[in-house]
Amino acid sequence: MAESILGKLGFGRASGVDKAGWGRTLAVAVVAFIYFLPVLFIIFTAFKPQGDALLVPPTLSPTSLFGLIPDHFVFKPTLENFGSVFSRSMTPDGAPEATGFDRYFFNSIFIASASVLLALVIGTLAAFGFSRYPLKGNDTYLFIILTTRMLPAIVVIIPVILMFRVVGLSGSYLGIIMLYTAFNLAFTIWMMKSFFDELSPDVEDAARIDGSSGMRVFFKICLPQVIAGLAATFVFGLILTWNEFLFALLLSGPDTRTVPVAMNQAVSSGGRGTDWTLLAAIETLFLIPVFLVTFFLQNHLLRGVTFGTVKR
Amino acid sequence: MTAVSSTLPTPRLTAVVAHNWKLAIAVAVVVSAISMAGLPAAVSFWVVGAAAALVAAAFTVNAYRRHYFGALLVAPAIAVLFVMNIFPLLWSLGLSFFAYQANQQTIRFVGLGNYVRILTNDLAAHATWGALINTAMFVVFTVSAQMIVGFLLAILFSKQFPLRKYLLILVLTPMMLSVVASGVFFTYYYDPTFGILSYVINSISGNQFILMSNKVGAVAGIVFADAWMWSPFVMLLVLAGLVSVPKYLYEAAAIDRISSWRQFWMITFPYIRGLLMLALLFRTIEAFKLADLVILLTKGGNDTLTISYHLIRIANEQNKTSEGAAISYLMLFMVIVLTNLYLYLANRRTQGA
Amino acid sequence: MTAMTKVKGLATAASFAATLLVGGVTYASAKEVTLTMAVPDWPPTRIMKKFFDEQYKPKSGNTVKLDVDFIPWPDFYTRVNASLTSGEKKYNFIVSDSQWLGAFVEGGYFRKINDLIDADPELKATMESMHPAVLNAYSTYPNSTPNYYGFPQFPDVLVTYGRKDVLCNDDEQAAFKAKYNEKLPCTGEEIDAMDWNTFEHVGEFFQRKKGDKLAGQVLDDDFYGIAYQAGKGYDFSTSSVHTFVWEHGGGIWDETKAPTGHAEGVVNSPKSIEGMEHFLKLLKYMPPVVKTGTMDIFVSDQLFREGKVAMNIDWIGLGEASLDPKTSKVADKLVFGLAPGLRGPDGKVNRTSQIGGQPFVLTTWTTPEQIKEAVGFVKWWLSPDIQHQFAAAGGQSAIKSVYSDPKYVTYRPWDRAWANSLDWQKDMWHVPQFFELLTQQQDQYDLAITGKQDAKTTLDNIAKFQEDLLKNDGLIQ
Amino acid sequence: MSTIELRKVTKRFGSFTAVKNVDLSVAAGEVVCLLGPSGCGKTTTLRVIAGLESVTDGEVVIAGKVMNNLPPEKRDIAMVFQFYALYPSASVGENIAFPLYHDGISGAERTARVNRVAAILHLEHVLDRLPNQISEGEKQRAAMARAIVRDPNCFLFDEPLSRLDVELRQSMRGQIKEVLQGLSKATVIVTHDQLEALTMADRIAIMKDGLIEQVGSPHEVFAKPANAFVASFIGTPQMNLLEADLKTFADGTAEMTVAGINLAIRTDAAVARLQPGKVTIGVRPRAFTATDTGDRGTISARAELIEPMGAETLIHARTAAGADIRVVVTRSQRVKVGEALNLRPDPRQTHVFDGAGKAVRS
Repeated sequence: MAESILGKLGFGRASGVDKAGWGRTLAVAVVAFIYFLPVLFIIFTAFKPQGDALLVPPTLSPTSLFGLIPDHFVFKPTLENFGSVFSRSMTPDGAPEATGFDRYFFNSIFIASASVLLALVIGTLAAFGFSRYPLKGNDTYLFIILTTRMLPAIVVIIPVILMFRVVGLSGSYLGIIMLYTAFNLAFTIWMMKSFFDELSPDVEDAARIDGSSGMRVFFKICLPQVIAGLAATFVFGLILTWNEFLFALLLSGPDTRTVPVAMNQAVSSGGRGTDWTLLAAIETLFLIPVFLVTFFLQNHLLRGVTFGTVKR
Repeated sequence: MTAVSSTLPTPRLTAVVAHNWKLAIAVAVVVSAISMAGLPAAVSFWVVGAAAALVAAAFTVNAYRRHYFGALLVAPAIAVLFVMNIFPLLWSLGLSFFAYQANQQTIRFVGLGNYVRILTNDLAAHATWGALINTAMFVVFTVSAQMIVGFLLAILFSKQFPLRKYLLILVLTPMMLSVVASGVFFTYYYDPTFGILSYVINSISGNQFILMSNKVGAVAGIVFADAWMWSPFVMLLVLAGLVSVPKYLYEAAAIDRISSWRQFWMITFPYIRGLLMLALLFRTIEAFKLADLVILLTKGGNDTLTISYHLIRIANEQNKTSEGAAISYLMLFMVIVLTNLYLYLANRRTQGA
Repeated sequence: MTAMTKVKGLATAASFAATLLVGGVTYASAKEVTLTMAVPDWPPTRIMKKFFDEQYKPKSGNTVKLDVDFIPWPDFYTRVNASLTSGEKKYNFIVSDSQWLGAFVEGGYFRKINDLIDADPELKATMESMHPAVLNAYSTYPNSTPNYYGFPQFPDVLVTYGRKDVLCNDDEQAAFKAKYNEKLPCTGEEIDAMDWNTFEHVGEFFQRKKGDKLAGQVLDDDFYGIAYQAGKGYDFSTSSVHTFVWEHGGGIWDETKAPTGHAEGVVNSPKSIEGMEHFLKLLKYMPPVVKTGTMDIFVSDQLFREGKVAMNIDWIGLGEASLDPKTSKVADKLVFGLAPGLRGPDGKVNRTSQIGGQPFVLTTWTTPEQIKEAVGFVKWWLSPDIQHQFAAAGGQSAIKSVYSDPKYVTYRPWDRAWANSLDWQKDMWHVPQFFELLTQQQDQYDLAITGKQDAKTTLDNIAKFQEDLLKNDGLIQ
Repeated sequence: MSTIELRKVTKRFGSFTAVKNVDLSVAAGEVVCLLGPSGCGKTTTLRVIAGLESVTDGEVVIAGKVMNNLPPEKRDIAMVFQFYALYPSASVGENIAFPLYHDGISGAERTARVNRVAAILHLEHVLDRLPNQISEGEKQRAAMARAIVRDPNCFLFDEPLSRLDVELRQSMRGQIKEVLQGLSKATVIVTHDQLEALTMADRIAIMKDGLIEQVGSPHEVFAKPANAFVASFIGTPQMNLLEADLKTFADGTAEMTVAGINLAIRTDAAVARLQPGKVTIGVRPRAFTATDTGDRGTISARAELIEPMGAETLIHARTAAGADIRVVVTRSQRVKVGEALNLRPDPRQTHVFDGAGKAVRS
């Protein structure tokens, strides 16, 4: 009995090409929905009127679903909070003023994508180097690179701030982008190296014999084969960079501040603790770009990860 | 692998040529040591930086003259890592041997004094050890919870079924949330007056339920939130492993009438082991750094202070910079031991089986 | 395209890129002076910036610019600390909690202003016009010495927030009278006269379960009588425990008595233990969140605004949200009074309280030109007219002529408690070891608050730690 | 009684029909090869038998029981996969032992059986190694050992030799045949290699586009192909298929135009049933005799390409009308490029296929 349940779950036979029907969809939908609930609650909170955020019992749904849900669990959805993200009154009885969040969103998108792409470029070159021209003690170097991810950011922050000040990078885009690039490099190099390791060397050798230069081999032969890996690395890097907080707090200036830092505006909102609906609205908006990127690169994501690590 | 067609002779250590990186290192080490010991931090910083640049330049010239294309490919990455990561890390490593507070202008060499202090001093050691034990506990609980939940989720998604793509993205969403927002919302979920959890349990039991009022509850609350956020990461890696298993192996197993349990250990597990290891490695490293959720949910109350939070207090709030550096190198040492242990076990299994 | 235009194009593109990357480069004309200021992001600082832009800047002939970096409260210290200690030298003015003075003065970041005061009679007059408790707390390091550093930005005290609809209900009044043989405080004056016993009775009296009646209405959720900060974060239990310890005649380590003053025997004196036990006794009447050790000033404020408690003791600085119907379910039911005190055997109420609020300070790298403008700005800011406007917009003023003006109490409902409260405000340590002292003390208080150890053990542990630490650092002989 | 029986089995994947109305029976002890070009549905047929694919229509009967809805594990069959499907983390010995766990066989018995089949297939020295540490041939034998270690209803082989090199393939063919003979089980082998099928099978089922074109002994399918497809598929070099225009038939001789030449060829008497019109003439390359002089019974062509194949020589010749003809002659017959040839088909080996490609045979 237990075994047949295990079997049905796919415990033994778990192949991606295996087909299952709508029954499976239903079962997984229940689990996925429960898993998603805390996020859904945040998204719903973004649509609640400000005073409804802390009602007891909590309001759980924007609609009564034709009377299915009792009235005291239903809230009246509003878009007001999304407006407040960008413009609201900052002083008692004051007129609404711009909060700067348009800038913060732009900063987040610009900084995250620029640094992840830069890390991808530099890291892919390095990964190719590590993979094709292994040095003596290659593994040691790679491990040292990994250790840069192991220390809490707080340790390096003072020298970095000092460095930025003298070079004039504090509060600039370039500084924070370079820092994030370094922050992403370890992961990028580890991922991309494993992809290059998996490539069959035959084609490259053939291309070399045909007289292609190293650059040509890299761009025309190797790179196209690791597109999925690049996509997977991009998504992982994006997710990790998107929500980075400490470096952003300490190294960005008022003009280059990112959303995770500015988000605390809503956590301690104008001297009155958490503005729940505002925080939810910011988070909901902030979720959209990375959600879309992940969704559209989803297929690459699975393929990329697999490709990189099969046979390891 | 590479045919190095170079006849450039290795220079003697003392030869002053641009590609003599050994000399560059020697000069850099001596100059850095002297400047760190003798000059104020703000000045020695630049001396050390210049020394590092000298070494990097020597390496590059050396690589170029010898046609080490590998080295040239790797150079930009190493340069960025060096400036932004390794150099600051070395700087704080150096600091950990000095008595230095960031908000004061004095600096004094104390050797291993900081390490001795954080491990044995009456005022400091108690917190360090307590935090280390708590961190070990969180590493065990959060990582195992993530591995188990992530694994089970991956099993659920391992087959093709209608709408799979849409359901998968739902499960992936938690790891895209910012820790601030999700942490703050978890304080709400757990709140005894306003929160959903207490509301549901109160309605059923009739008594006031307060999750975070004792250590068990507080740890459970933190572990749950962390595992919820990061299990999708494990799931993604495991899922990738699962879909890479050749289908014919399962067909053979069906024909050989092998039980599901045995199929898992014989077929599935070997294919996902590498990815599980990778997930384990990355999650363990992150679990060691667990601080933000603790700060948001308990402020370290109910004996949930982690080493990373302790470090933030020491290095940031109290500005005991060099003591903080010592703590972080203690952490680094432990993470390195642990990850090497993982890698060792993983490799031993592969070779021994 | 000729080669030359190509080069030009490239150069333009490059400089554009550089501007984009390096960000906010400002080209200031020679006469212009920019004062850069790090402030927490909340109404008092927003108002300050607004007033500056509307009034001071035009007055100065648009040559003085105030560049304000609004930093969200939760990260304010982290950001400021990192900026200062890294030598970034970015800010001229910094809003600072008074307790941070020691650490940053010793580090050479905050500028002593005695020379400025001496050189400028007007400024001297301004400083003298301030309430001495505020001046002492916000400006002096070492504490209570004539070494001045800061100017008040937003001074703050603890007051009692009350719900009229509950407190003044006839049924509740009668029941309370019957039970405790005293009047349930209802008006501001009655709350002013309230002592901790009455406050405790209010807590006990209003503990209601879901389904019970409150002021004639059936409750749909549990209700509690009192709320008061008792959280582990920052100073969210120190502020309340210190108040009780002082009122009971106990003490904290007194830096003004260094190096002969001790922590051992003072911090854990019987009187101090008595005070702490008194505070712990109140906790059982507070909402359940207090048992998690996270009842900070924001949580108790939120409970009050959501209508879950009858009384809350909190900073004035959090008051605006209670007044705003959008964020408060009790906006039209508010009553404010002094924070309670301890009634002595003589019937007089003894009050001593931890002061709140923040000064703003000048940094040492501020240039003489900037200092000139900065002094002008401070004088303008602390001038009675601006301080009146500030109070009217929701701020507080520590300038005697302002808060003693009869107009003052009309600005906000809590202003009636302001002037009196100033007299019994005290501050804790200004020494550089502030965060070490605070963190350990908060950890220990938390253990007591969540019921894991008694008051005596707690204060013994704190005393021992402080004695050891301060001896080590030479502050205790 | 046959062990495996397919009754009107059809398998569709969406709108694509992989197997159409297939009838096939395999008796105990009989080896049947499913032979056909790639994509012909032979592997699908095998997987349908194994239960790895469900049938859309028809019945799969194994050992007298309808198995349509039973999963593979309940069918009691053994299968050797194209990629061997050895469990990568288990040693060869463990791999071979796996099918035995289900039956609750004792450990000692398991070891004994594994050793026995290992001896049969010469695997004794690799039992402790992992699959990726042994050679291709050993993998193949290990996969086979795993199949024969127990006593199933039948054996199924999916392209068992396709991953081996030529020499190994030859020796394995023999070994498999030998092992199978000793087992006397119903066996189905899927292959695209006719030599494999011809050497190992008792009967061959030739498939194309999901249909079985012909089932018969190796001799039958070679000597009496049921249609033009089978005729061209079996035999190397490929049979010559020449478009012809049948005019008359009398006395066992057909008058026809082949490649623009009027011929009178002796053919099967059944040709009499045909109406004059388009037919296809099939002549195997070895069924021509080259004569010095042409007559109405010979096809004249010019040698274009000569491929010596050792004992014989393959000649590609072209008729005046442009038709290609392959001829195999013995080594002793020297032919030069450009030389004119008169080719006389052997009447007993001349196949006539009607307009639909069906063999016309009495």
